[in-house]
Amino acid sequence: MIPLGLPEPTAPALTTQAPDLDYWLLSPLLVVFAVGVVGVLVEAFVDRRHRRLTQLVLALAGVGAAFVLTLLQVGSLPEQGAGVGVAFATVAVDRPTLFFQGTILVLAFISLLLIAENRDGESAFAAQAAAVPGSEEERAHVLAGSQHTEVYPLVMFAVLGMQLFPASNDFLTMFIALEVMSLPLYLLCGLARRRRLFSQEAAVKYFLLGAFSSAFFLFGIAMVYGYAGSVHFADVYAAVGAGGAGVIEDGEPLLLIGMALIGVGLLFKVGAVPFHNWKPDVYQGAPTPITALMASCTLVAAFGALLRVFYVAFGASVWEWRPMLWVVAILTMVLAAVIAVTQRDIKRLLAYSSVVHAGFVLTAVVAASADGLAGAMFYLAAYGFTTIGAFAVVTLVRAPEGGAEAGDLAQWAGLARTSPFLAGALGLFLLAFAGIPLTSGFIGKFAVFEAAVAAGATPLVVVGVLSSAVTAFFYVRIIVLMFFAEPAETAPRVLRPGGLTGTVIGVGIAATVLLGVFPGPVLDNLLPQPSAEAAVGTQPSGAGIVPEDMFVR
Amino acid sequence: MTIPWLTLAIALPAVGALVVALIPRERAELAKRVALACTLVVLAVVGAMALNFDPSGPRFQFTEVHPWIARFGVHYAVGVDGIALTLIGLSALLVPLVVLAAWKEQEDAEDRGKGYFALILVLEAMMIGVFAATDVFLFYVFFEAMLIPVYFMIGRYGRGGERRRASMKFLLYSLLGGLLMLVAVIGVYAYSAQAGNGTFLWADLVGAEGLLAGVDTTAARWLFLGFFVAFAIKAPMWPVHTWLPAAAGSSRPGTAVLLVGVLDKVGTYGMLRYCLELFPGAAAWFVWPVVVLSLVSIIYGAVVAIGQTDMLRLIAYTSVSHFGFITLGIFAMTSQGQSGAALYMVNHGFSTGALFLIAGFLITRNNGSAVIADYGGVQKVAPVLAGTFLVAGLSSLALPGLSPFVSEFLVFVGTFTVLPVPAVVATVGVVLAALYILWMYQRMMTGPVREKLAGMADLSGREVWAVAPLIAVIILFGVYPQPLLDVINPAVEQTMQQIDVSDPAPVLGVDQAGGQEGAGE
Amino acid sequence: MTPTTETAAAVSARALDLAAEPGLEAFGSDPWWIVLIKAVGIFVFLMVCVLMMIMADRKVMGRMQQRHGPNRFGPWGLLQSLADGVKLSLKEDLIPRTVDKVVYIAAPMVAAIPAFIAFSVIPVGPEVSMFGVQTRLQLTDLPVAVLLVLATASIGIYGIVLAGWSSRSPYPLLGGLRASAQVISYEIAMGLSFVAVFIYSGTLSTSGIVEAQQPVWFAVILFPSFVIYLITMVGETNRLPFDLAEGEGEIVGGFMTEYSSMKFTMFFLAEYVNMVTVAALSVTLFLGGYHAPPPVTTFWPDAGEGWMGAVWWLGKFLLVMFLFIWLRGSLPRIRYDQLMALGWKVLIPIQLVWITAVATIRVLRNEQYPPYVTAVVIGVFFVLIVAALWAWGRSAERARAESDAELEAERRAMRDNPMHGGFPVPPMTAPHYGSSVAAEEPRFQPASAHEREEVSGA
Amino acid sequence: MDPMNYIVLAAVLFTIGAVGVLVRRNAIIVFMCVELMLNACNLAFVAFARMHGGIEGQVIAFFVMVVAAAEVVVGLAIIMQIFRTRRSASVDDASLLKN
Amino acid sequence: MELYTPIFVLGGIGAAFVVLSMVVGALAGPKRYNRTKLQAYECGIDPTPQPVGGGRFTIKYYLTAMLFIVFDIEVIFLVPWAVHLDALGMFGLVAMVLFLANVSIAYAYEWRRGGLEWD
Repeated sequence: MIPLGLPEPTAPALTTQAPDLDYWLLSPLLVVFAVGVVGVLVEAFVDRRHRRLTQLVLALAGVGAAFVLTLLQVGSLPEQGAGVGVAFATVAVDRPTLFFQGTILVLAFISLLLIAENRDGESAFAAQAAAVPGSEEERAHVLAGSQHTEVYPLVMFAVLGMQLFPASNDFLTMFIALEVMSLPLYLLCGLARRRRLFSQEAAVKYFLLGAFSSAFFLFGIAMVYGYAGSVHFADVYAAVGAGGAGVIEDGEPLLLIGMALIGVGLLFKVGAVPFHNWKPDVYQGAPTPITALMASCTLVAAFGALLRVFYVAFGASVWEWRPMLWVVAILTMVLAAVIAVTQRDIKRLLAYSSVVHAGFVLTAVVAASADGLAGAMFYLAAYGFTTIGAFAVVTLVRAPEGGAEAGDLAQWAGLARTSPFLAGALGLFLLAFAGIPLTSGFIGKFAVFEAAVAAGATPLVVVGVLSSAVTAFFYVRIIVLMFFAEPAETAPRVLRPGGLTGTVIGVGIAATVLLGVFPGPVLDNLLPQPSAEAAVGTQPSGAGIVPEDMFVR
Repeated sequence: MTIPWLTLAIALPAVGALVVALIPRERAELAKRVALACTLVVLAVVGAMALNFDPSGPRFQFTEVHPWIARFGVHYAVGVDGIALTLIGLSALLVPLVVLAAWKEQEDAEDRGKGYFALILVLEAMMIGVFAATDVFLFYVFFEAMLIPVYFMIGRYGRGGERRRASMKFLLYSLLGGLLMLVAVIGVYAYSAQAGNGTFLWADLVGAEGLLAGVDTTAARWLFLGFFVAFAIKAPMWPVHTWLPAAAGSSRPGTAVLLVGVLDKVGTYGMLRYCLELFPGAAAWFVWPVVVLSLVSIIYGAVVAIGQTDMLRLIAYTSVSHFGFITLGIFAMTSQGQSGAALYMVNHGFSTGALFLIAGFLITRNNGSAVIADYGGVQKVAPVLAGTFLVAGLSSLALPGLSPFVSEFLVFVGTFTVLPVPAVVATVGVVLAALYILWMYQRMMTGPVREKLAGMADLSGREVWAVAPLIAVIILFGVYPQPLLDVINPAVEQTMQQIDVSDPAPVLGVDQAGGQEGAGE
Repeated sequence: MTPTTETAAAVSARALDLAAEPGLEAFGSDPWWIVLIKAVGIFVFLMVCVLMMIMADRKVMGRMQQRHGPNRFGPWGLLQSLADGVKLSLKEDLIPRTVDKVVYIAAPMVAAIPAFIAFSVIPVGPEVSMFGVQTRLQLTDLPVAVLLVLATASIGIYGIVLAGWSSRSPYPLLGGLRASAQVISYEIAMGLSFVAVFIYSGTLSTSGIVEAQQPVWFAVILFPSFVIYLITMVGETNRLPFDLAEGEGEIVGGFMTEYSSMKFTMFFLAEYVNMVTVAALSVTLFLGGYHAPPPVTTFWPDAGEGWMGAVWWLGKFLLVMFLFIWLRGSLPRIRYDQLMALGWKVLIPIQLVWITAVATIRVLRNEQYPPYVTAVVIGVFFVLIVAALWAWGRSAERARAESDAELEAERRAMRDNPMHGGFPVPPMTAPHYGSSVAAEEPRFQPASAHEREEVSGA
Repeated sequence: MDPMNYIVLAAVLFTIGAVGVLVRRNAIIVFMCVELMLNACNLAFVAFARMHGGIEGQVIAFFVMVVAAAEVVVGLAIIMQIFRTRRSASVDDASLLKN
Repeated sequence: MELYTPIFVLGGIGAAFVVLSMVVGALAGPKRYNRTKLQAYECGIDPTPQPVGGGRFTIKYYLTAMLFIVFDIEVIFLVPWAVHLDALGMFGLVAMVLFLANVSIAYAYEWRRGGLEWD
């Protein structure tokens, strides 16, 4: 008989010694959080006219400061070991964490510029989200020039979640981070100024599916907790190595179910097939700057978390999760590439392309090696810059009437005639997506495929290569459309890139080319290096013993 | 301090391309001049380099090695042997001629051809780079990146309504091949890393002591195939040649010259340099399939060429046939065969280049039509044009005294000693070559002058300057190929050494039949 | 997956060890018949209380309004409510045709049953001897006893909401919604007012809290919490002045409109039982439970021992119950927006500040900071409160001035133009039936469709 | 009672929730099914915490409640918005984005 | 289980009483059919048509529900903290003050932007 009365545990361990939070190591997170909170206060107390500027300055300064702090922490990591665990080791500050956080912050900074773009008092966000689309109320708000400056604090909270997601060192923190990241994004998705019905629909879909997937994630955590008796990654690792925590006999199925369900949750965030259905809808419906934020930062964060979970917590059971990821990676690369070919809307197409890219990164995850980690990290950073640039271009091309974005590809025909610079930029980004040498996409692709081949996953790489040929087809088709086709009957209205959007595109181009031509500094200095003995000793088929020294344990 | 000739030759056109691209659209004339000047300077640099080349020296000369991406053992490593040098020379020679020939072609384009010339320069940089690279990764980078300028040259500046489809076909074919090669390239790296030192340096990889020596047979065959498919698509070899006629037919003749004259050589060059030397065992295993494919290419290309109604497509198909000879020579694995193949690459560049250029002149004179039936009696109104066309055509069918003859002969000789039956079959191609070239000449140049062509002008001074060097070279090397052979032969010798193959012992005193019987037993 | 029996047993044993909560040893060991006696006793007590309360309600109200109240049935009219109950049970039980039957019938049960349960954790007296068994005058106690009270109160709300919803009629729906919105609003303030008590008692068990109130009642040291609890208590039970859910004047009978006979009685019963429960809880949490009040204990140390404790408890309890009637008799019903504003804008912020203050002072004392630190902290809180009050007063003043100015402007406009503000006279442009005069063109063109298209995002 | 029964119950509840999400069409009900799934997780956590004899699982349950609450707030806001626009909360009606 | 048994006993008694009296009420009362009696009460006028599900009500109630959830969660955190405040000491105090400050910020936002106005 289990008594229903829950026990009050005897005094928790906290009492004996005052817990020590290393505020310095947590400072990037704290800064972003503080800015978000201050942003809420600004919403409450600052006059309507000054809000946008205040919020923008705050947000940019906050993200910038957080980035600087992140950089400074690289220096303050201990020489020995990968890094340190902070706040009862619930947050891991190690090199992968800092790289992911730094990448997220930079990408978020660029996205913020895109979010802040404000032409003729018209941003990408609804004047009043609560007003029913098409109603008199909305009209009144539009004419009055209302703006949702809540966007900035929401973005800051989302960024906070993204920073914490790859850094979390136990499942509870990771779950919280997941939600902190997702909840603001659900809202942001529904705030588009044009095509508000699409936008609201995207928000509902994203929300329902996101909540669904996070429930799976959570149940997976519960199972793993049952198996291991702890949600801390290091304990889970130890428990997996030891065959369970000993309380439940023959608990192997718990672990397997848990692993699979956690995988579902993470793969959903990543957008891998068969959990990708939300991506095209959400990317299409969301305001484009938010799409850019999601396509870059969220992907980075989600993969960061995925890598940490599978490399650290489940590092001792590589052989169990590997086949699952193999299948997922193959499905992702092949199906998404094939479906993408039929798309007619640029944002949907980019969404499917993002799914395919997730598949490519998964091949590196499958490698389960230092090279795999580094390859995935590089790929994500490179892809992030490129994709933000691409979405920035999308924001500039508008339908001839009404001011909505020209989603239909047919309207993009002959864009190179009227705006060669824009078309050229998008062309470059598309070539980078396709993985043409001398762009960052190629180096990224090389890095992930190299890791996979070295780990004996050559068939996966062959599939990847074939699907990347398929993807090249639709990228090239867009280029053909823009450069070689006659302009469409109803030519789109191409906005002059304002200072902010122009900067975003410029940074995208610069990063795409620089990372393509001189990837050395990033690859050699910022990413984890395979240790010496691993480089020599590993047989291609023997990979899959996750190296121990990359993450904090 | 030694002069970094190769880097110079790569960087100059790249910088030139940037300059041309930055010149405003209104001053397109200036842009063209800058482009021409740039190509001429490159030609001078390459020429100077060629003069400094020592045929009896080490195999690779003018080498430079700088680390590029340390993590993957990637180097910026360049250097040339005889084969590469001749091909670089070919590129450097053809590009200014193309620029000259294309001077007025893009007048109607929106940017008045400025972009076209910039692309040509970019392409030149990459062509030189791809031949000069001695790092597999670097080679691959140039190999793939080269596609983009050509893609735009066909798709944006091409001719005819099919050019979008053609450019896309070209790009996708090449990309598919390139991606398969990427797997093989990664495989090479993985095996080298396994052997203790992850690197892409060609010199470290090849040979009996090289890092790839330990690759097991099956893996080596797969890797070979990865490279070979990419090169076969590029070369273009039957059955993956279908992009070429479309691409050549839809491109401006200048583009076609570079495409067929130089770009496709990358395929055969890659077979010789990478397929054979990195995986000699696998190459030996694949000899027969490749030879069969070569023979099919030779015959098929020739037969289909006969049936063409469009002269650009016809020339493209002849190239399919000629590339069959080159691959045949390469995979004969004899020194004559490979020398012949190497020489053929250069000579084919000259002859096909000349053919395309003159075809281009014809097309501009006839409202952009490349249909053979639209011509007739040209030699009466434009004798110089017709004459040069004839010379180029004859060189294409390997008339003795013109340069391709020497190479074709060497290929035959080299093949016959080891693979007599294929050699005999291949001769059919020669006969067919005579047929398609002469028949085309007959249809276009002889007979009554067509009305539309009555007022046709003969070659202008600029055009003469564009073609004359080629004709001169064709005749020069037809009569006296020794300088080229002197440069090529040592490289071939070393290649043969690397792949551990030697020519069959001369069968003096034994009659052919006996030898054959001996071989047959 | 299934653990062997040994493992399960071991786990259970360890769990049992954990369950051994210090302070709760006295409970859970009663023989079954004692439990039964106590339970029946509580039930009877509740029923009697309800009957008496209804009667007292009417009697006291009558006295307050200079009249007699019921005085016919039984001595001094004491049996009046019993008679009412019998009458109600003999009335026709109507079920309107449109209602959702299952929910409609279940709703009164959902409202009434939890009301009984909550009382089980109320300590009425200390340990006494009952038929030779030493037992406490409390049905049971839990480590989470106070939460149980809150939980049952929340479940009771479902009864109200479901009643409103299932009636399929506008008034009940509105009444149900209002009731639930009101109750959840006040529940927060109520929960917050408990927090200060928990800080001082260090436990959630009711007997523990009562014990912790020796020698001083929490009503004294946590006076603001006590006051707020009293307010929320009234709000929670939907009593005047907060009985908006059944405001007869505006929404007929609120959620009970469609109910009759015993079902109606059940809601009534639930309301009064809830009153009893929250009153008893206030005695438990703030008024020292069954302990005798401090001055008494100085000369009579055993005043709260044994059955005497129950007497003290009953006295306090009746006092609180009287407060209910007193409030009802003296305060008018407030508006709904005032009700919500009071809950959200006054009670909650006060509670937040108050809890922070209590916790800070408590920790400072525990950690043995010198008294002047505490004094400074108190000073800071004081200043903050004064500043907040000042700011609030100013903003209220400004708002009042603004609205006054608006009103004044409106008045002036009215004076200048009697038609101002759209006084309901037919506009001149309206079509005049039977008149030959054509309607004028409307003076204001509605926005053209095109323009609308442009600004709307649809 | 065998604590494993709680786990089984949690799994059953979770499955009911998951099936509900997949089968039901009303956004609000779908959403409630998600909440059911979260609560099933809570049950599992608490049961496992009891089995392991620690409090970690219970603490997690607390956090899950918070997250569930936050999700409710965000979700209700989003669903109400589309409901006001469309006068329908059926997920099938939300099909503008289908392709 | 022992601690909880008495609760069930009391609940059982209460439930028995409630059910019994409702049954008695239903049986004891007279049954005189009258069409009007079975209609919903609406000032003598026919009920406004109600869509299935009880109709729609103002968004205000949803807002209140959301607010309640947020603050109820706050209370959930406060309760265990309050019980163990003595053990948690200064750390607990600071942590909770930070938490309350954050909640208060949200609260202030809500107030300032009119979320607490009922009209």
